[in-house]
Amino acid sequence: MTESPALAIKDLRVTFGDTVRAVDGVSVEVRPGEIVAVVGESGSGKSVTSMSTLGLLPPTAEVSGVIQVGGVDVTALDGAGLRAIRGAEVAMVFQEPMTALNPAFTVGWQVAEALRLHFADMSKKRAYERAAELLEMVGIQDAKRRLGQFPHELSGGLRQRVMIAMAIACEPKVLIADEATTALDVTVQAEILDLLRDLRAELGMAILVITHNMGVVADIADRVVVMYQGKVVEQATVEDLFARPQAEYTRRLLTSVPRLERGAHRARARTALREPGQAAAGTPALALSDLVVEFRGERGSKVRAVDEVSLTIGAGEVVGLVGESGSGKSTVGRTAIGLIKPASGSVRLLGESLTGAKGRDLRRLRRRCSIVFQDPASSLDPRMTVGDCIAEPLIINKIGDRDDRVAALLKSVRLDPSVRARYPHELSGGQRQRIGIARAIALDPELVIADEPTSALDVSVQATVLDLFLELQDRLGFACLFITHDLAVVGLVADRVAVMNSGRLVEEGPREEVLFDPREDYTRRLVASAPVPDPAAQRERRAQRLSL
Amino acid sequence: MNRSLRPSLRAARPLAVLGVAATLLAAGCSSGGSGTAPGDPANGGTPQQGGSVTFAMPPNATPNWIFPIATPGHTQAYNGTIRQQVFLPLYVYDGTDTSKPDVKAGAAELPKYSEDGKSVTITMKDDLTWANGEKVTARDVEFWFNLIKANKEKWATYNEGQFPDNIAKFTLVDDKTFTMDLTQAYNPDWFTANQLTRMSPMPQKAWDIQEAGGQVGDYDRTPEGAKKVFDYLIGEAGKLSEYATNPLWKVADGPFTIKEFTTTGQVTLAKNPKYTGEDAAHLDTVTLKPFTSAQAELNVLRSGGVDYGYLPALALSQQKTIESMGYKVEPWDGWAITYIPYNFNNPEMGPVFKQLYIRQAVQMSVDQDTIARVIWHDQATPGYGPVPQVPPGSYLGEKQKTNPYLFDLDKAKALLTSHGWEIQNGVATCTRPGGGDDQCGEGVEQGTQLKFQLLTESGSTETDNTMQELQSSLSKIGIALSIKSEPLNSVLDHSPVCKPEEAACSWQLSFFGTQGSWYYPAYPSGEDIFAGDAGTNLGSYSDPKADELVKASTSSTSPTAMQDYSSYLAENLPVIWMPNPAYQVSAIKKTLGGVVQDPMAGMTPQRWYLVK
Amino acid sequence: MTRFLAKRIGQALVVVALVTVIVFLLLHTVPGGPARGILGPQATAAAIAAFNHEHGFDRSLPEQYWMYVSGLLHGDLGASYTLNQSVSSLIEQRIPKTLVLTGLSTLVALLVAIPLGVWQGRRRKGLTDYFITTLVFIGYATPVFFLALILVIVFAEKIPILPVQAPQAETLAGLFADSRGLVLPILAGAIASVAVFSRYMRSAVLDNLAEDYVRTARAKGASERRVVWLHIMRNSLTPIVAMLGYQLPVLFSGALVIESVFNYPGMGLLFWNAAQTSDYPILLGAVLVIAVATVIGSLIADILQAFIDPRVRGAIK
Amino acid sequence: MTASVPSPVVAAQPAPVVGPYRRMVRLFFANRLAVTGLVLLALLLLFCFVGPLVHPTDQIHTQLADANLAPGVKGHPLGTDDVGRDVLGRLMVGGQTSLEIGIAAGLLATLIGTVWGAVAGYTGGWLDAIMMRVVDAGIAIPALFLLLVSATIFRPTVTTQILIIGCVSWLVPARLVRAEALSLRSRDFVQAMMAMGGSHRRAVFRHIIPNAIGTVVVNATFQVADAILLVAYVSFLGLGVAPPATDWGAMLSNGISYTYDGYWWLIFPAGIAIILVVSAFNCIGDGLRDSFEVRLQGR
Repeated sequence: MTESPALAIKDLRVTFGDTVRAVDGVSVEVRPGEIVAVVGESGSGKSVTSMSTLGLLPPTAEVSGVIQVGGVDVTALDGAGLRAIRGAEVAMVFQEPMTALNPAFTVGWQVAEALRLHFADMSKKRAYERAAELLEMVGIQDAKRRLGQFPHELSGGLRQRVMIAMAIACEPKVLIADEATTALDVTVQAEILDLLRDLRAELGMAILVITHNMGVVADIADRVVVMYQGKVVEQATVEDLFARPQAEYTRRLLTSVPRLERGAHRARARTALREPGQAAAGTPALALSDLVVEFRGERGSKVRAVDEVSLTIGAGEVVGLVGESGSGKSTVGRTAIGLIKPASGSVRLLGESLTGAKGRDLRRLRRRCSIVFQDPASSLDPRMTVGDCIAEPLIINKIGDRDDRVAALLKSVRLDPSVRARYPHELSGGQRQRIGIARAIALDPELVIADEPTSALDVSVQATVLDLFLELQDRLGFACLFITHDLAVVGLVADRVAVMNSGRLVEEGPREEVLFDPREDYTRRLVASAPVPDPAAQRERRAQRLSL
Repeated sequence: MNRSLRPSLRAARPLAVLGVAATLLAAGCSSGGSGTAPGDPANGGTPQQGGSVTFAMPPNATPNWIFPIATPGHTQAYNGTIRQQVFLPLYVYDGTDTSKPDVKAGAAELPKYSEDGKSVTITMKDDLTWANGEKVTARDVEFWFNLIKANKEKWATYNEGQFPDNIAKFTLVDDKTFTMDLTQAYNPDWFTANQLTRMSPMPQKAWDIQEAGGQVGDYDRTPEGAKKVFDYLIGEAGKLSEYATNPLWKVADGPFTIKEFTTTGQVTLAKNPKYTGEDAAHLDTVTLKPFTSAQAELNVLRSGGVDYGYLPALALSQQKTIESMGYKVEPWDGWAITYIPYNFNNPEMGPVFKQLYIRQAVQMSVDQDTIARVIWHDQATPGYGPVPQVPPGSYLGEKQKTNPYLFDLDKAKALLTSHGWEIQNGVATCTRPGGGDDQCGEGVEQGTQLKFQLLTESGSTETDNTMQELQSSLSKIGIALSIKSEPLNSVLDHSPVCKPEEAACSWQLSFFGTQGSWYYPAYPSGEDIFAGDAGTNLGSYSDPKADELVKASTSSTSPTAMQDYSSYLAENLPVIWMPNPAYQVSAIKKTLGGVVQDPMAGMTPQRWYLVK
Repeated sequence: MTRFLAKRIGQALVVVALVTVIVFLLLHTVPGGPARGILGPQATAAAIAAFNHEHGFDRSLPEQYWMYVSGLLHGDLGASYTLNQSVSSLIEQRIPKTLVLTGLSTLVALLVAIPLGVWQGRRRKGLTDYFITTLVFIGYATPVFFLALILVIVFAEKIPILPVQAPQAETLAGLFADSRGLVLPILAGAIASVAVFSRYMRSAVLDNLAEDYVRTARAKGASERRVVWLHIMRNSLTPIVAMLGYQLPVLFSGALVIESVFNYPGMGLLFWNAAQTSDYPILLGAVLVIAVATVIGSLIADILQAFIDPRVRGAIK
Repeated sequence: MTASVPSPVVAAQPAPVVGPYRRMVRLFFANRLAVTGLVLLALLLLFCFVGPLVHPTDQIHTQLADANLAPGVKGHPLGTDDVGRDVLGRLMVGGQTSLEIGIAAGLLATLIGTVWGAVAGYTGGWLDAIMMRVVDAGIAIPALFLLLVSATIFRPTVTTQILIIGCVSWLVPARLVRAEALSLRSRDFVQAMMAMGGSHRRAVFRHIIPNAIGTVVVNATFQVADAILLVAYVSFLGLGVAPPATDWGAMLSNGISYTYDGYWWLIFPAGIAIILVVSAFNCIGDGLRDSFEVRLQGR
């Protein structure tokens, strides 16, 4: 590995305006055939670094330092010079494949454009032929037909493959994958990571992977660069990093990542912990039977989002509901609390029927339940102060003594009571989610629906919020339907786990059984696809998965 | 033909917004356009036979009827103009002399009234024939009369008690002569001008059929038959696109026939080769051209596209330019008066309006001369009474000839103060009620304030400004006038003849005279507007002497009846007399001769001719 | 697609039905009804009663409405009270001319506004953006009749290169034969529209500039010009097209004013004259035709959108 | 078990307390165009409502002797109109009418539209369908037709003009607010509130309307601008307020009649006033929209 680096970033500094230093003295090198991961949480400057390599930062950014691509300094290039580099020497794959593709043009057109921009003499016909080859190369079957399709007609995984096909169209020396798998389901993510690995082998490209996911890092990277607040805090080979993290931040990061391991379950201090599965003792907090939810789909046809799901949650029990996007898990959660009307089947909340309840009865029943949403930014009314948000359930249910209650609630989610006068947008994501939790427990509920409550958070934040949530659950003893796509998180919190796939409940059982000894193929594949933050273990799992 | 109130807004302001290039050059010219006496505009030269002339019709006057009996909705002025060139009426007035008909243009000799004024005998002219060769006979008039009698409800110009109700008996004397017995004595001038002009012989031998392709018969002589014939003819008359082709309408007796009648309203009259009378047309064709707006007409006028057009009010300053292009600009005065009726039955102000001194004070506050000069750009004539002021004629009473109530605010104010009104907060308030000479007058209560409400027609700058001027000068004598403007139709709807107890009687003053309030037939008597029981006596003006004079003007044979009536009403002020706007300001090519601008808005295009 | 069309046509019929009800009710609240306007002020009470009877105005409102609607269902828009013609033939004569006027001025407006909006969106907050924005706002704020006056003063008077009057020809061929006369009316109509369209376009471009696909295109090495005029433009057209469908009644209102100023014998003048003479059947017919045109216009706009934006196409397939 | 770093009580960061509204104000004032608009509007308001105190004129009585005087003659800075009233003073009085009608009608339209749109969007289902078809129908009828007919039914006074224009132009805000309500209704914070047992009323008034306020306020300014223009058109069609009251539109269309007499002072002051005030409102609306970060819809 003594060749000159395909991409060399030296002492990169990027500032926005006068004050904000997004990237502060970053140096990274990627050699041909090497996969380097830049890992960090939001605000670490990892994406700014990747964008600056192609000169894609907005004009307000001031860049200093050197970015060499094949020996050429990108920062010194003018518009035409930059364009010659973009796509041809360095290509990028972005996070959200839906919005990253132009909705108005066919896939073929967009791939062909990437070619024709750099091969001026390539005929249109030839470009399309080459586009088809590229699509085949990235594992898209029936490539000829796909050429004529529009991005919205493809699934997320296919779109990301198209993005990759577009990126490798001109056989660039460097491929930058900026959170390229973040928006994808784990099974798809695994496939895309495989594809990247294959491409590296085939084309000998240098690949820079930008990610926040330690599992992905463990899965794909040769070397890892850890960034924190615009600085590189540690650089090491992937094995060294996971085995012997040097920097304090790296260590903290690694401990924060939930792991899907036997025994990685919380210690429950609860006295009356029931045996898993023994929900029948006492009234169940939630009982769904043969629940069917339908939405009106295209052409007026009905689409079953939830298909005959039956699930029971005992009092004080935490049931994890896992599934990939579109599996119907969130719909189950919302139906459980009466936000969506089921087409058939019944919902019994705390022993009473929700399906038939109306008006006052419904409200009385709802008072005993609450819900925590995924995105704290959108689940808090931006026009209300934090205090008002938390007080809202108290106001709705006409409970007095609000000031004290709000202060107490804030304390119980470990926030300073003075936060109450702030508006949600002034708080960090983790703080906002704490507010969401405070609101959910304001009425001392018997059942909490937690719909991906930590998915939008950085890992270190996620860890603290999960801790908080579990502590509160322990203390208050509410039953909980914990909806998530993250198996490791489920492993951490749930007593029992239910797995959903395309509207159906695939498997349900005690945590240990479902996660470590799944009966169903689907569950097995799901578990196998989740990358674990341990390079050695992940290599093993990968081999296992590919043999599945 | 309906020559009374012209319902259409001729030049609705918004459509007449823009002038034409180069007119700023003309901005310095005097805007005076009146005063040129109607007459022969051809400056010498030799009259030619033949040729074509184009006449511009005002906007919204699209002709849509030629049948001699007009049904409601078909009374536009130009329908009558066209019709009387094709189917000659009994009598036509041409405006040169409002006291007698223009026999040459009609179908009959002058009528002969019995001594007692209760019957009239009419002889048809000898030389007239229909296009099918048949003579025009008294039977043709009877045919018309029978149809009218049986279908009078469908006749647009029917007024209860008037024609044909006032005909007791219609008798054919011989082929050419008939006699009508009247239900009472009438003033012959009135009867000829206002009733006989409506009669029009129709070719009985061609039109007396009950259905398409039917046989000609005497069906009109039974009421049922007359109804059938009428319905059939009206049905045919509704087919506007067939006017030039339908064989029925080919049977004409006038100097012209219809050559073209388009759905957009363009009408071309062609000289009738089969006309046998003494008033044959000089021109080959006359085209009446419709316009969507006055501005459009002006543009075409400027390009020389019409021989006989008009200047919109707002383009009066372009007179010089137009004249330099070979036109003669002449105002076409209407045989009309313009006024604001007082609602004497208004429960609040009625008693006030009934006081003559109040009406005098109001009339003295109307600065007619300045309004006519500044606001109407000299295209309106001050009016002082019930008879049209111009052209002056034998009907104008002495008192009406000159303004009996000159503009004088001090005198007006003195009239009020001397009758016990005091100005409090700018409004005159009655402090001395009672019927005495120095008191407010009978029915006016203590504390009554002179606050009048005026409904006025919207859509005209001139009217708006006139009303503002009125408001302004009335305020100076202590009368607060509040103005509400509405579209013409609403104004008329909101100011009906009413009884004090009716809700509809809340109106006090009403103006609808942007185009002149009332267009008279040739004989300008007031039985329709100023008689106590008249249908259009909107304000319920009631004065025994006036009633007597009105009655005399229609039923006595005294030659001074009209003058007496004119003088009395000029002084008694049944309404506020206002300046009367010209019918239009015409622009006539200097090469066009024989034009008479009939104040009654009629036309005699058969007498027009081109000069070299 | 057929399902989508069926649904949209169903909605459209409801809208048209509502329009007839609204317009019908409105016209029948006008005091006095049309009799006074048609028959003139001198008409007697008996004549008015006869007119009202003949045209059914003495019947109950629902009955009258039913008469009108059943006529409509037979394709009969009624006959004008004053023009002795069927309303449909009148509208048939006038509507092509108005379509030419509004169509051409919209076309001109789009041709100017789209590049202008794109250009402004790119140079947002620049001096030129402020300058053009100011001009656009002034264009929007100027009442059309005032604008027309200024155009006439400038182009027909100070620099006499154009006629002030629109062509008066009866036929479309005649209209185009005198095409110089069309310039000012079209210009007057276009200026106001340019203001609206270019603002839309500017907003859409601003929205799209922030989209991820723009970054992708740049990362591919596409030039800024290509990014803006190809990628962004294509996506920004969707809102314009969507708006065009609903712009029809606005355009018609504009046409009314422009037609009266330039004496253009189109629907606007027909409508205005009918309003002056209380010719209800024409008013009803004209409004109905415009409503139907609007509804069809928005339907076409939807379909056009599908051509521009494949996502919409997917949704209505 | 995660051995995560024990998290201390998170102290409130010492950031200035800035509500969403105050942030908007700040953004608004950073927008040059918006500030220009605001200043312009303030000046116009001052001119119309305070001006008459500085330059008192007789707008009640006509002075036919002094009709159509050129600017500067007999102490009339902008000359006199066709019945002899001072044009400068008339501009102030007319501006009062224009502004009063424009602002009140714009607000009325916004109010009706907001309520209609919020109810339709929040309720959804068949009620929404019906309500929106009514809006579609309203949009399909040219506003000028509605104005023409309304003006014959109601006598044009300031009040009726406000009502008529308000009732004619609420359709656009109704559509905008409905779209907003439709998306807000499914937002998590509304869902959360519903899940807590909150009422529909609370959803609409505490959450949906406050969050749609950006759209509403931005649209209101455009509505006012459009209403002022509409007043001008109504006056142009001869259906404006009755004289001697006037508005800028009436002054303008009246003045245009005198173009060829060279009485420019009857045309341009009123015309420019309309352009200024409408532009001012549009500038303000544009600035507000930027600061509300409302997705740039409409215009």
